[in-house]
Amino acid sequence: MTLLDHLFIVVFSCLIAISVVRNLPIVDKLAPVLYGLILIMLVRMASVAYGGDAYLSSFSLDLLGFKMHWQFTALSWYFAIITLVAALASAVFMSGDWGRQYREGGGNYGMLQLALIVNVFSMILLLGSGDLLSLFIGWEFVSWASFLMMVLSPSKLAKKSAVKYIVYAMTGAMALMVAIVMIYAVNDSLEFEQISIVFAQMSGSSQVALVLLLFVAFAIKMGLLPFHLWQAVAYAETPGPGAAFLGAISSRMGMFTIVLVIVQFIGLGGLKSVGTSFANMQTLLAWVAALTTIIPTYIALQQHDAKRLLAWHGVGQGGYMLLGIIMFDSIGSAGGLMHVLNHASYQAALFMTVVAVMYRTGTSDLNKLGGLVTQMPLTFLVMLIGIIGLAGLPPMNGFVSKWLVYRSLLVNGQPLLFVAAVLGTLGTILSVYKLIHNTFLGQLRLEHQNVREVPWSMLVPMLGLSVIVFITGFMPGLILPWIASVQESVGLPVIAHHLGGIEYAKGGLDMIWVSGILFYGFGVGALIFYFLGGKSKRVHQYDNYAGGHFLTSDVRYHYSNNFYPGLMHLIGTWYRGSFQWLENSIVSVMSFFSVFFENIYRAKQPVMLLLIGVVLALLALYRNLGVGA
Amino acid sequence: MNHFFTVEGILYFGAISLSIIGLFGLLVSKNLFRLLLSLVLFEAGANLVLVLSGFIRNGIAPIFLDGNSGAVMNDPVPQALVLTAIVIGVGVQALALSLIFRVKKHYGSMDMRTIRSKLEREIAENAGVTPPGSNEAPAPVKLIEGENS
Amino acid sequence: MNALHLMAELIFMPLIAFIVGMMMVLMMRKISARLQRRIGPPFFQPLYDIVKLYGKDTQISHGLIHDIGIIMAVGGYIGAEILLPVPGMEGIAAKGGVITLSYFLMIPSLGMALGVGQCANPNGSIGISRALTAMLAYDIPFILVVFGAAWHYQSTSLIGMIEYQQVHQWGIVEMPLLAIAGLFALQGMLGKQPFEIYIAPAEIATGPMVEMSGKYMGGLFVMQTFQLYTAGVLYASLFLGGGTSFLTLLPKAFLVVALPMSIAFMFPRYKTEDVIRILWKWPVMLGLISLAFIL
Amino acid sequence: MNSLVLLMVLPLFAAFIIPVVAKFSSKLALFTGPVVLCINLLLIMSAWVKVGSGAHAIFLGGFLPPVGIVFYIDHFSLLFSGLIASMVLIVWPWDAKESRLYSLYMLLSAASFGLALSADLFNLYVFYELLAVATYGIIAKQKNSSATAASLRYLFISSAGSVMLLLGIAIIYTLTGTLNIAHLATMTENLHGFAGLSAFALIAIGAGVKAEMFPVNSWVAEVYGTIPRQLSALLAGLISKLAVVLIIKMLLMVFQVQAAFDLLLVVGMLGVISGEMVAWRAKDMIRMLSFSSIAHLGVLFIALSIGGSKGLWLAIAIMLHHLLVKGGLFLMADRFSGHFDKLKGLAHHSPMSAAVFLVFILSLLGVPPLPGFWIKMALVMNLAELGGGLYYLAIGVILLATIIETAYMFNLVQTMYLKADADSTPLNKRYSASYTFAKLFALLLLVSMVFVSPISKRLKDIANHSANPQIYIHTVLPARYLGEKS
Repeated sequence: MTLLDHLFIVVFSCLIAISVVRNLPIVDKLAPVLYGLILIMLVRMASVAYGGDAYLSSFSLDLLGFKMHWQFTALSWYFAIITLVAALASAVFMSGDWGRQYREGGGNYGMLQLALIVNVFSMILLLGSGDLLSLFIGWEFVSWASFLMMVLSPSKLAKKSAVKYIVYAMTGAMALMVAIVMIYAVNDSLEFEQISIVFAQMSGSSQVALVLLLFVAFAIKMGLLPFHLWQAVAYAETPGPGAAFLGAISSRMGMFTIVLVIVQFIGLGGLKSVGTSFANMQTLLAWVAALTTIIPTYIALQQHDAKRLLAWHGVGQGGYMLLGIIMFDSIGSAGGLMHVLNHASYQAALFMTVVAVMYRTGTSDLNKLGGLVTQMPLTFLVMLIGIIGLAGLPPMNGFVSKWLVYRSLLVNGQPLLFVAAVLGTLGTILSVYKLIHNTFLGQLRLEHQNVREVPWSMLVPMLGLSVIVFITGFMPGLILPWIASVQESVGLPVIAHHLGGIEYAKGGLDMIWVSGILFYGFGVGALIFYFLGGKSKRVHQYDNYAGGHFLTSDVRYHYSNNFYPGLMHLIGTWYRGSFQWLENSIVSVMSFFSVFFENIYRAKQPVMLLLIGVVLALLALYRNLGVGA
Repeated sequence: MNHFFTVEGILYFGAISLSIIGLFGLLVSKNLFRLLLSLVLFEAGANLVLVLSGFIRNGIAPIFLDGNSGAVMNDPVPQALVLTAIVIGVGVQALALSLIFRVKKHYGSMDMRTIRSKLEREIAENAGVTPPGSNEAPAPVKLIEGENS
Repeated sequence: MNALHLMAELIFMPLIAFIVGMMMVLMMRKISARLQRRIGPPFFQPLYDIVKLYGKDTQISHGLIHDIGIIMAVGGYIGAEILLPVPGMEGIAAKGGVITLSYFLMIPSLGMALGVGQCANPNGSIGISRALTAMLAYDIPFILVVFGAAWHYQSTSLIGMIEYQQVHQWGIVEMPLLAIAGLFALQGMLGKQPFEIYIAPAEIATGPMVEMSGKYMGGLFVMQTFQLYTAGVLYASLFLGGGTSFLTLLPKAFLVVALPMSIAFMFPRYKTEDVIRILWKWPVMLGLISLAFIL
Repeated sequence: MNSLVLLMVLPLFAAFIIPVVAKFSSKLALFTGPVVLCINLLLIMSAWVKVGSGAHAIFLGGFLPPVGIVFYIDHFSLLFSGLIASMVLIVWPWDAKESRLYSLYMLLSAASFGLALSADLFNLYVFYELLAVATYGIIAKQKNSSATAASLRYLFISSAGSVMLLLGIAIIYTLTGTLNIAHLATMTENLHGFAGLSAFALIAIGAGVKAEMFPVNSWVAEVYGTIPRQLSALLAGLISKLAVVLIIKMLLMVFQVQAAFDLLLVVGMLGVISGEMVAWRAKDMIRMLSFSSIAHLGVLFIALSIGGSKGLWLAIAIMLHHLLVKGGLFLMADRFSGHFDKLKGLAHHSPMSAAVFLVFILSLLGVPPLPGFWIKMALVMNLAELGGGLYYLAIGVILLATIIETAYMFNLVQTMYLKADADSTPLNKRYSASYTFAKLFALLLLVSMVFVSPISKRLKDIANHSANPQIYIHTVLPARYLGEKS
């Protein structure tokens, strides 16, 4: 029995425990404890994240001649710890008051708890996979687990989008299966090492097919272009903390497999050997990543539902991760990997703030909110920290990972990708400002006058996550050893790091200094503001310039709808729904064939076919006789 | 092309033509009874092919076997088989005929197309859906509302 | 770097920036006055303005975020000034780099946006929406310029870039097209005509400034001094070889700031979409052509 | 061992006496059938033990092979006999008042047993026809007139298929002069020409009518749409498989050639794609299940095209799985059918039935760790090992079909989990015995999930044994024939 076995046993027991008690009141207290327990199990395995050996499981299965085993590398551990922290935060968040409200609203709370632990279980199973078959099984588990989470919402739209998701996910799984089959067919083995061995033996076109299949499979999970359509709506419609959890980590399983399979076993050499020198696979993937940062971000900018806005950003941020890792150098890949953790932390926090706002006001429509900062200051603080992280501004952690990605693009001389990444960041800034402005700033609505701050059971995880967002931004060196171990374990160049950031010959980064300077600046700014000048007077929100009018509470004096009209006027015409069109046209083609076959079944063609068959057969008999005679 | 004009050749040709005529009848007929007749023709052709497979020119009937006549006898097995097949065939045809009567009584028509469309409508009504092939819109292509990408 | 040096940098870099920035404001106002055939304000007018605003009796606050927004706007720039190396004071600046600096420059915008948002005045919000859109517009050429420069000098540190230019030629000589693209971006960054739709006084009542009075407005004035200083010194460091002393650096910086002001009055005010269109077309094109030469 | 003839004789006998018995006691007539089937089950079990890993042949009518009638008994045929007995028991028409229906069911089981056991091509034909007649009868016995029409249309296409089967048999006889499968297996060289292969094609397509093979399956939707669900379960679950058994016997013993495999592969692929495509547009449960059933029979043909014992074990696995799943789904449809929209709120009315439904379709889609996944995995891996463009195409088709299937199946599932509205009537019966059996099927499926390894090993053993023509020849043919050959 190794530590990994213990982990599996503990996770599985937690799954059983929660599924047993899920409808009892005790689940509220038990679930966070259990996630804490799993977290402790992971911490016991922490040596793997500091350069220790990978843990192997002593379980193995031999089914139908396929061998399966499990292992935990630095990469698995890194993703697992993010998963568990997100799960713990979501569990704490949903226990208590939020859960009560959810139950009263007709939600199936026990099922939500169950869905969460099922997700955690399947993710641990996937992360621990030791060969292609266990990877595939874990992969399917994760897909179905997120589906379970998504369908919980009673809304029709949620169910529709969940079905859409599962069709996409199944497409990905099938692509993965074909890829596995291609690998298996060569040497009758499903070990990971076979990927590189088989890849080297393959012909050029098979290599292209293999890489594309693998990429399609993983890209669908991660919501990369052009497979991004399912994700945002599906996540946005998932019940509160579930959305936070899924948005934080679920689609990053695609990132995990990309690192595990494409980066580790096909590698830069493999990607570059496919295609011409001008446009090889690396270029293709990098551009997919770049477009993924841009297009979903600008779709997010159009949304007027807070959850959907965030979910679209989740899609967009996936592009940065891929963009970083696909550079294959020490800083780029570190940035890509680190962005997984960073994104998980602020995305979960942001989703939770939106859910908290919904908890109090009942809506996440950005056109129906405003001015809540006076009522919910702590939630506002969390959202502020979160959006600074999401936009990638110092001193939050999003800045560090994005800085690493930019730096890598600079070093590798990729100006267009660099501009694309910046374009994504700028779009994000615009969009998150709209989010916080329409929710917390501006005029407070009359019906929200009595809204209070959310209870502590919801505030604690939010605040905890924002502390992570800040601390890992202030001292990225806490995370960087893990990243370095991951890089070492998948064979990438290892990043040189210290507590404040990275060392790099042509300009490094030291976040302690950067944050220090920034806070010094703020300090001086505050000094100037508070100690110079007269004392300010707080006025009512209606005491406002209105071109000579008096404002009353029935006047909506808040600018929220169509927030960026100039920009939309220009780029609005670019939102042609091309991908939606693509998806629909696939459906139309399917319909066409479907009708075609339907008519075949209705018509007499079968008899016609029979006639042809019989004529041929009898002629054959006749000729045969002739030959014999 | 000599062998086509042997006795077997001509017999085979006839049997095969009969089958093909029968099958062709199945294809083009609309009337239930004609369909049944086509089926009979088809089957007759097949039976002929089967019985021909044991046929030997100048062979004697298998019943007059006396061991030293030196004559070649026709193979008895196909004949037995064909007998069975004919019996089965007649049974099926009788059943078909009775079904035809009942269908005629119910639908008031002997036309296969009419019956098919009526049948389809009945099935669809039973299931509570619109029948296939009607002029309804193709499969629902509903976008998720508010999506634009 | 000893503690004394550190203290000196922390105190003097923003202070210098403030003083130089005020002089730039003065210069700017003088230029515009001269172009309009006026005499222009006296030497200390920028300082008087700030002192007056801070000293006012009526200081209207719309809430804590309103205050914090101003603090962030000013504080962000103060941080940025420290990261911007000037002769003799480049110890801390070495800790950052040009990417960090360009990110620092976004913080004041965000801070101001937060403060304005809290004011609950749609004019202000509209102004912010336009300002952020404009930021989106000018940052693309700006980032191309930064990339080109960093690639050309093989360094993301401004200090390294200046050293390179001291040894070799000025950036503007080696990369003239990129330098022109940079000027475009500068015009947008400073919010000068034709890119000043976001304050449009007659239409949206000066936009972001609509609810600002007293020291809030004063904060924005301080911010403006920093902004001019940053733009000037940054451009000078990127393309004009920086300077080994203030004597060589400051004239370049003043020149850089004077240029947009002098041409500003030749243009009308562009609509937001036109701002994007022009900034994404010409400077980006120039930048890309230039990059093609550099890479 | 020879008592196994009773398998066929007893139901046949029962079929004739039931109308007589019914004159005296309708209760007794009702119970005759199940009793006979139970006896058969016992016989099968004892034979299963006795046969062990060997095989046994029963010669009837006093003639020795290759002339006489032969029953060939091994685990493969016993497995199917057992399935026939249990399946007919499950769908036995308890609530029908008509004794002639019992006779027809008995006739159907007699024919099915004969089909499973016969080792003689002509007997197979006879039993096939008998089965067909029994089926037409049962369908036409339904009280609605659309069933009669559907039955008539089915009759035309099925009889045409039977005639093709007969033609194929005639060609084979012309070429070889024998119809005993074991004997045919010794003279395969005569049959591997173009004429022999076209005979195989005729047989495959002729039997394919019942096996829902692609071009000749237009009856499926009409018949399943008009008959009771239990009967659909029987037809889709079992009868279709028996027709496949006929094809398997010919394929594995006589026609182990690439052309035959290719034929099955192509019709299989067409069946899969056309079935799924049409099912995708279906808006009611029965139509969806019918076409999905066509598609899965297509998968079965693809598996058969692998050939040899590998193909056979996969085919058996697919058949068993499909029997459980599609049978179970049709049985469930007894309680809820009709337009999908009516199923809204089903999951709230009866969470259990929604869950059982989910288990079935998840296994159908091949979601790990359900058995369907392992079957799909093994199938795809075996296809890939064969290599070649057509086999890769088949992999693509199977996986594409899975995606389409996910789309429509889960469209239905999400409807079930929606809130009920005014015109939704999710359950049309409060209780139904078939539903109990469906739950049993689901349970079996879950249990087999745990025992994937031993079950697959067992199936492989059976397949290894049954796919070997030498064992077949040696068991059936008397020594002198073998002596002559060698």
